[in-house]
Amino acid sequence: MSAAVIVFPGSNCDRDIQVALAASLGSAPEMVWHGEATLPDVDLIVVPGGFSYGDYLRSGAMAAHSPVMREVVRRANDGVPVLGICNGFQILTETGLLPGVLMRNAGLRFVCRDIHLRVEDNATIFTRGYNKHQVIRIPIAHNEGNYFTDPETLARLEGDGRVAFRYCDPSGAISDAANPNGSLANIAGVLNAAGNVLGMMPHPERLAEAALGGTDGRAMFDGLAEALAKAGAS
Amino acid sequence: MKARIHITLKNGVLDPQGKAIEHALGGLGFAGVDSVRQGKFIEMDLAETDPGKARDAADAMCQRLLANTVIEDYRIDIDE
Amino acid sequence: MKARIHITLKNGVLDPQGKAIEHALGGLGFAGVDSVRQGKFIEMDLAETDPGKARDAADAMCQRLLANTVIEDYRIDIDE
Amino acid sequence: MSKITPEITPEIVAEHGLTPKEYDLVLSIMGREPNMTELGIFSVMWSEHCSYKSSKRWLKTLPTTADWVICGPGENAGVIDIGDGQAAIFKMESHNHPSFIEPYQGAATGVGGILRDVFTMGARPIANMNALRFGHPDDPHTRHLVSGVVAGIGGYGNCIGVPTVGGETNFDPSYNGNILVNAMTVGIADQDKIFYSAAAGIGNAVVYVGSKTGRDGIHGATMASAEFDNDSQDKRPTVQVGDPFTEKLLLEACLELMATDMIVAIQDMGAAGLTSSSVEMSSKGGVGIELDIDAIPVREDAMTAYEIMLSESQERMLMVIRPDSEDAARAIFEKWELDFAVIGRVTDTNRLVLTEGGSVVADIPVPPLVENAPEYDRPWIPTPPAGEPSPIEFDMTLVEILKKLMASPDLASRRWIWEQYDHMVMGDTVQRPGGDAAVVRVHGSAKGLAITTDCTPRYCVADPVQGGRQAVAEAWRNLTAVGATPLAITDNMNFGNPERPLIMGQFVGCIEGMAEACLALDFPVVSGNVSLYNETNGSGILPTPAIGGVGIITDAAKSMTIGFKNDGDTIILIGETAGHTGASLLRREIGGKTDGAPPNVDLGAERRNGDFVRGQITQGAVTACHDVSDGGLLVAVAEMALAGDMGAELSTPNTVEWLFGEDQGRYVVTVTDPDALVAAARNAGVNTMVIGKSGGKILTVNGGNSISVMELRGAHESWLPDFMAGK
Ligand SMILES: Nc1ncnc2c1ncn2[C@@H]1O[C@H](COP(=O)(O)OP(=O)(O)O)[C@@H](O)[C@H]1O
Ligand SMILES: [Mg+2]
Repeated sequence: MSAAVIVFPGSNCDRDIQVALAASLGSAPEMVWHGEATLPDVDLIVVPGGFSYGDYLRSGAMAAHSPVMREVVRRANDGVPVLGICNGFQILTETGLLPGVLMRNAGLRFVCRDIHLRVEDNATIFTRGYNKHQVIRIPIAHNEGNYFTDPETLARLEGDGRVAFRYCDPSGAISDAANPNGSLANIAGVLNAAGNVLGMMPHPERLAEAALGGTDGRAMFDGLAEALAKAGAS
Repeated sequence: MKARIHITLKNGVLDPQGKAIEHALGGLGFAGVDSVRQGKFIEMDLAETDPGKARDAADAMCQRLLANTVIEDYRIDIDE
Repeated sequence: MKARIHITLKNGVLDPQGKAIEHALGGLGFAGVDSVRQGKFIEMDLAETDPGKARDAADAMCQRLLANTVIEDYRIDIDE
Repeated sequence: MSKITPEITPEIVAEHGLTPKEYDLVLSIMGREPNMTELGIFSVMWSEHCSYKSSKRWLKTLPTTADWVICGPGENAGVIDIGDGQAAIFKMESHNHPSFIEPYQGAATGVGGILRDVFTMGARPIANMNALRFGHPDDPHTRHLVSGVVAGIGGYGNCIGVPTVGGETNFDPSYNGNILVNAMTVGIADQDKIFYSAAAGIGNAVVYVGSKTGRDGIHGATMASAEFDNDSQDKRPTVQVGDPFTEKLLLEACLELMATDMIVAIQDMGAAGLTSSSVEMSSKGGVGIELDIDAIPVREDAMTAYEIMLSESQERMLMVIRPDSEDAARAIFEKWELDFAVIGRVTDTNRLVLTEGGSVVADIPVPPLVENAPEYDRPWIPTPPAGEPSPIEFDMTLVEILKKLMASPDLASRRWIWEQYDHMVMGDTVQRPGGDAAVVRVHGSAKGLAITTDCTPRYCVADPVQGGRQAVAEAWRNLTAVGATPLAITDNMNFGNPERPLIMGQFVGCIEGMAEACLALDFPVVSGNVSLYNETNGSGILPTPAIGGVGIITDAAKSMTIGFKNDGDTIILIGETAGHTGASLLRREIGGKTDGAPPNVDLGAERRNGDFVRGQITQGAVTACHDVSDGGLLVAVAEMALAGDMGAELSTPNTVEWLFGEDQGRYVVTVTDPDALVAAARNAGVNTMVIGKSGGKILTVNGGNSISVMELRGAHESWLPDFMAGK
């Protein structure tokens, strides 16, 4: 089982996700520089958080045009699992792999804190480590996490069960008060139609170890490791 | 020649910054201010000397990078 | 009436965004692009009906809130 | 500024901040009249900011050594041994004046600058801190300044991906026209991979890397050394704009190059840019440097040598590299898409020589430029002793007082601030903001660094010596409270106009108190920064010697936190309580006055109590720990209740003085076995008092008075967001 983490100029959660994945996969993912035109043959591709190109112009916009992203898109379309976290989510929307955009937080401020998420669907390779509607605690840290899309796309996402996570309160209730950034329908993460691409604003890699204050993120990577092992074995 | 590009949010797309500005202006005592929208304004020098080609180039830049056409419209002015 | 306000960085002030955009455009194969500068564009409706007064109000808004006059210049267009 | 103007008039000399006497010294060093470029170089090198001319004499009296100090003051940052062949490298620096003029960019570039000071020595930055002082909340500028400064610090630190893990924030009218923005960075390096700034190797290439040079912040260094007057807001000096993305690239490129053995010396371009970096490299190395002005990457047309040498454009570094390493070094910087230019050579002349178009445009002997820099023994008078504190009058219950204090500007929760900082990136933040000290793990190991910044300016103004002592002692106490062993400090000395004897006396007094505490606590100063002339229209700031402390903890995961943990744990107060209310928050917030002497800091008791508490934490005998500082005992207990979301029942002497006095050297701990702790304390000669038990959701004081944790939280959490929202 192998994974690759794409590193852009300005990525800064690349090492964090590398550490978290290594703990669950048993081996460290390969770090791939954005300028590469090819990708190693891996079972999972992660587009990490950070500020690729400083988030200048629009978060994710410039990174989406990096040479390696053409290859990421191709692999994603071939069914390779792709996980985009925070800036990675922004980049995946800019490439068109995921619908919608991440706009400036409604509060107009960067927000770094633990929030609660409701797992909307646990039948994906990314969320199989959770129960359906499980409430998990995971940090966010972003300035542009305000998910927006047009009504038709939203209806399609909802209809197809492609909303992976929603911001909720500790009891699991979806409310405006629990929405940290103004996201449409409290959306914190969405899947592509085939279910092999997930983008999410929260950072599961930041609470994947007890010493850092929580382990709710760990289940995602453990679940992924299991799913990929199974897929590899079959 | 110079290209001047305005990138604005499409109608119907919520503009949190515009809202915040409107609110802040109200707080400062400016009355009668409404529908504030904030966009981007990008200027650049182009080596191209043909206005038509310059516009086409700028248009391609907007399509590919400068604007996110899911939420944004753009307008290009070419200045000789 | 409508006020259209352009806010741009003063000459000589570093524009990291413009620099990065220029670089990215080069990477996308757009040649001959130079001096890219990014600014803001703000539109608003004003209840005021006198163009002179509308301009004065917009100017006050720029001074007090919209522009950071330490590093930015602004231009106001009033549209009737 | 035009090209080389031959005529240097007294006005031009004065504009450059040089006194006639200082200019005479320039003439004698040069043996001729300097040209404009040379004058500019003297001017910035001899500014207060770069030369420390008023403070040097006193800074020398600070203790700077210990077995674990690898490099004390004098380099870009201080270096201490943290075991396993690793070093912690850290420093604090001010960006006060620029932040007042343009809060976002001023604060952002302050963060960028201090990060460079740390990574220029070979360290990967692992944590940022910030010590902020703003004017009175009612001052019309305060909200705008808080908003801009916090956004700027976050904007830079978040983007570059170094967690901002803590800091401190005060509000006081004395800062209305002079806010303080002190930023601190801590980094980690291998001890055998530390880089210094002394140039060496005659003929070696001098290399410029990073961003291009523009006309940013020219005269920034002299601006930071001049008093403000009402015109300054209109003068609008060229402000530097930060580019954190480029800094991130510069950081990665430098660390990549540092992993090779190509670098001989490296120095960031901070205040006074190319001038101070090249002078420093040449002076430290005892060599000369020759620079070709035409080779320097510039961003604007027609820049003069004067402008290029004085520019404070950000995100730049100067290096001397080994022969034959140019191509390999260039390849690294090109990969990171940064400018890389060989701009000169190391020479054996001990002179800084600039050439432009093939001819020499400046030629200055470096040793006298550095060594003969003016140094002043400014007249000073001690602050007169504060009298007996007057009685305070109030008509409030204990709990009402507590609630009011918890919602007061200096005690209210800073969540609004730290939530704008990414405090978790890099995946090693074990204790986030909100506790006594942040704890950040050393990546790949179990050990952690504890980091804090502290200063109580209202004590410093009432009694500078006591205040200086207290600032150091409080930093030491905060590190101790998380279970760390305090190792060393950096400081940022923020004061008013040193040409006024009373202000100079504050400086001298604070240094004296700091030195005593550093010595008594084995807590040496390894780096620091001085910011003087923080005055507007003749009224100075409170003396503010901000202390940044660093300590080490063997197992970061076992660091102690302040929140109550268990129903029924016993709460024990450690240390002596006399009920001292002089210069206290109680006096200011409830009594409406600021008189009286600050509490005495008994350094012997401080050490004894702290060593005892740390020992108990290390043994696992303690379930929560918090030091007692601003607001006294009841505030400390309330903070523990909020952090643990758990109430307590207290039984103590029932006076306001006892509950809100600010006697020093105290901690509150909770334990499951009180007898054991009390016995151990007795053996150690440490005073203890059992004061209650934790549990429930209500804080009850001596039977009658109680308040729910929820109500306390409301008061504590709402002040800052409400203030910022204009409520
Ligand atoms: N208050 C102080 N206490 C101890 N050392 C100081 C103090 N102020 C400055 N220093 C030391 O003097 C040197 C020069 O400081 P500074 O000019 O601020 O550094 P830089 O050139 O990196 O900005 C540094 O090594 C710094 O640590
Ligand atoms: Mg330095």
